Amino acid sequence: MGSLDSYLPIFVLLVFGLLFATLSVVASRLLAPHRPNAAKQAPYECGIVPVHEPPQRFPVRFYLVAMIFIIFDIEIIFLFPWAVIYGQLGRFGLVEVIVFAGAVFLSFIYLVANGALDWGPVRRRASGAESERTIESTVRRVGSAGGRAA
Amino acid sequence: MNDEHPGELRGDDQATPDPIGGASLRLAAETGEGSQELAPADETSLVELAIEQGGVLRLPESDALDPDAADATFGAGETMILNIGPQHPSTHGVLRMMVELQGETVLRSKPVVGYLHTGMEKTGEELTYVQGATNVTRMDYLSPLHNELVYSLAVEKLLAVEIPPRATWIRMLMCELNRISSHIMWAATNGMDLASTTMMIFGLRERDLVLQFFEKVTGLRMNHNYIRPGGVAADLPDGWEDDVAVVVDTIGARLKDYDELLTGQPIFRERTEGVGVVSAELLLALSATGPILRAAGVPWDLRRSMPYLAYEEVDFDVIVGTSGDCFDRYAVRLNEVRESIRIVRQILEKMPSGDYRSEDKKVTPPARARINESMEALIHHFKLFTRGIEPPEGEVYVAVESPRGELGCYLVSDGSNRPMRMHIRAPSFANLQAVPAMLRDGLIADLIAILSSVDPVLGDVDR
Amino acid sequence: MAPSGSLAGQVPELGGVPSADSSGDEVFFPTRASYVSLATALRRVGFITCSDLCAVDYLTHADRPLPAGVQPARFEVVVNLLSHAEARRVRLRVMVPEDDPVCPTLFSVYPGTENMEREAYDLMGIRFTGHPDPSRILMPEDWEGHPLRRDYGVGRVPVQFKEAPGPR
Amino acid sequence: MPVARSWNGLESLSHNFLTGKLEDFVRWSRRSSMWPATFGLACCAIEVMAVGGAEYDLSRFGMEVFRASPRQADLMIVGGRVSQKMAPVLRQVYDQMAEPKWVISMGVCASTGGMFNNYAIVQGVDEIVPVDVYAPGCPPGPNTLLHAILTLHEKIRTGEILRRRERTGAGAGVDLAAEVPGWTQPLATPVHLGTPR
Repeated sequence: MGSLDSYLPIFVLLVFGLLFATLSVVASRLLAPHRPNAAKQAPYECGIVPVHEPPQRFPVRFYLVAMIFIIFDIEIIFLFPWAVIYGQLGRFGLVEVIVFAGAVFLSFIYLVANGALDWGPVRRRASGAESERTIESTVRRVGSAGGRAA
Repeated sequence: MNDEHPGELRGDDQATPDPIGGASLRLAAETGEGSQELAPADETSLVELAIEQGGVLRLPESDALDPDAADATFGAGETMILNIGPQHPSTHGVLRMMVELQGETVLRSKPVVGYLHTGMEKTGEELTYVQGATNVTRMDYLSPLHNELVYSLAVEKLLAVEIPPRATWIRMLMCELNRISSHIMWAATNGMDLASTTMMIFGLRERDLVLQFFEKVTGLRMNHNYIRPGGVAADLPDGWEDDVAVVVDTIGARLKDYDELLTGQPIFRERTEGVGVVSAELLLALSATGPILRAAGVPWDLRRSMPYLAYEEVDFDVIVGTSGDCFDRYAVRLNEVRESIRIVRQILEKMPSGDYRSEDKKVTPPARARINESMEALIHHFKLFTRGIEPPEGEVYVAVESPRGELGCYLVSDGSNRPMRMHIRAPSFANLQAVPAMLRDGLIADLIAILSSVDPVLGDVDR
Repeated sequence: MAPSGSLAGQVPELGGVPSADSSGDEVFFPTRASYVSLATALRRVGFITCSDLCAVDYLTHADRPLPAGVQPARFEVVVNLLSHAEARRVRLRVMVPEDDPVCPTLFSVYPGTENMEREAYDLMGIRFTGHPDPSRILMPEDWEGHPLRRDYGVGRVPVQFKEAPGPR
Repeated sequence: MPVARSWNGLESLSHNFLTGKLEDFVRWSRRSSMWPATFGLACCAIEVMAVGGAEYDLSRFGMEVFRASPRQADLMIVGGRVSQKMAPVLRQVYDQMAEPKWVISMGVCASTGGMFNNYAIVQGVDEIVPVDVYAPGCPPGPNTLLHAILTLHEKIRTGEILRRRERTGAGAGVDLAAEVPGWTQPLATPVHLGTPR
């Protein structure tokens, strides 16, 4: 039984979670007025009743970004079990996680190099290069002495 | 009015039963604007397609628009027509931008306006000249004093009446303070649009200083009806110099806070640098005026080029941008606040004494106290507030530099006590035409930054 | 600032056009036929911006002061051109008769007049031939009539204290 | 999906001591965290922003955030003149707001059409949506608007607003004529100002 009570806090957390979820759903179902009407179920488009139906197919770029997120998400999940016992692993654990992180970082560099992360059309930089423009440097003043510029 | 596609529900051949039911059919008809909307690409004419894609203009040759420059084969994949509609946090009022998107890239856009049309030009024909300022002041609600100024100058030009110097200088003082409060309100909403709520809180705090001074002088925070034909409604309260000095010093000091908050911030720079670049030639062709024209490099400011009131006697700089993108418009407006502060300081020293409105009995009512003394004053007072002013026949166009650009008033008088036609040339109405051009192959996020940098006030656009 | 040399010298097309001086501004009265070519000529001389275009209804004030050679008509399209170089304004007033409220569009010369012409059509009912998007701009799509015309009622709702007549 | 039977939530429960306390708690929570929908139209919208700023600070009353989407908003402050073209849009946004919802008609233009008695302006937003509190002024100063908001809060906390809706049927989406047989909307009695009856 000894090993069981170490799971007690998780169990209590689970109960509280379920309790809170059901309580709020039931309370809102019971107390809040529920008056569905056609407009409420229609999609909200800034006050305009939608006439054009949204397209079914979306550009692939959105899918690419989702994939990139998943790569790094899984990387974090693998770190959790490592984090629990990294004390006993000692130096071997440290080297191993650095190698693992390095491999994932390599894919990150590949992604950035291929421009997966810069989104949309290339930014039309103004004439100056990556100039550190400030409020003063980007304007010129036509004083009254300047009279009517041609 | 073509009615090929009245607002029936186009997607009625969907497989699933129509979730929003018959009621929405009627509603769709009411919120749909038919030919004013962005029609699908194959139903729009080539020239209109070119306009919506950013007005492909080749100016040197006489034909301003080259229809076949519009690439009609765009949007190969599934595109989405979206409403950045009337009720939207960042459209600065009730502007409805219809955009056609491919992913997040905007292919073409079209502003649909009219959601705040108040028929003010019709009401203007119904009110006498004395009442006209109350109607006009509600058009551009961020700078009401400029509307009153342009209306009063037009009436005075019709009447060919001279107003005393103190009235002219008071008008200049109030209009410059109004320019400061309008630009600060713009900086606040521009910051809020680009996700800096601190800028909103800063901006509203400073703007309230100016509004409290307006309330002290004119009695109201907005829609003052303070500048009237013939001068101003009331003299400045005594001790106004220190109030103005406090307002101007505080705002002058706090401009550095805005600068530190926004200019150095990489997010703000990424969202504004190189976004919405547009050439000065295109803006001139689209009749755009004001800060967005000056940001594109054209040093055109009516206060300097066609001076009115007493702008020749004050020294100030016209701020001109270099690259014409959103960052330049931000820089031009913040520097213009500093210039307006400089003007206000000079007005503090040079404010003449004397009458605050003209003594011509036909134009301005006599002082309140004299009414119960002299019968003649009572008659004038009564005639003015019932019959009003009767200018000679004629038509006149006057323009002033409002914070958004050239604000003009075209008055036609037929000799009666009501204007025959009162048309206000709204700067935002013309500036809004430049948005599709600025949006050429931009993103949805750029649309928000560009709309905010053009600073349209929808009361001004729809009148 | 006195205009630098009268315009007629620089712009040959202005020769025959009747002109007037209304409180300091130069006003020309081209006919509907010569209106666009005159605007193009003015643009070549330096009037690169059309700052304003609006329509006026002279139903109740037909006998207004007009220079010789201009027959008064009910509608007028008033165009304000602006020259940045000379800081000068010129106004063109084009007569548009009541029975045929049509006027050629200025869009090919000044693209900025696109919305202004749509507003003139929407509120006054003057159709602009050759306009790329001849639809309403301010009023709802299904609105009948053109509100700014003098014979269109204000649409005032009779108020309890000030019984103002007027169509609902 | 068939439209479910309309359920009036709190009001449908039979009232006793237990539900009484529960009602007070629910009403208190509704009043204390009411999120306004940004429905700024014209000049009054600028005053609504000023009230949201630091000087008059609407968030002292639990209205911290201006929600752009009607789904997450409880209160619609109609700030400005409502044009004929905007009326269906206003009704659509109002319908899409989640229950319970309230409306403050801010300024004389929204309340009665104000100085614009002409073809373009809807003479009073109560022709389109049921209004709970009218804020006078053109534009109402921030203090007037705060007073209007606090009046609404008070009416909600005391539950007086629900009683009024049941009587006059001007409630949000409560179609009394359909639910109570034989009930008709009482005509607004003409008000004689100035002449003491």
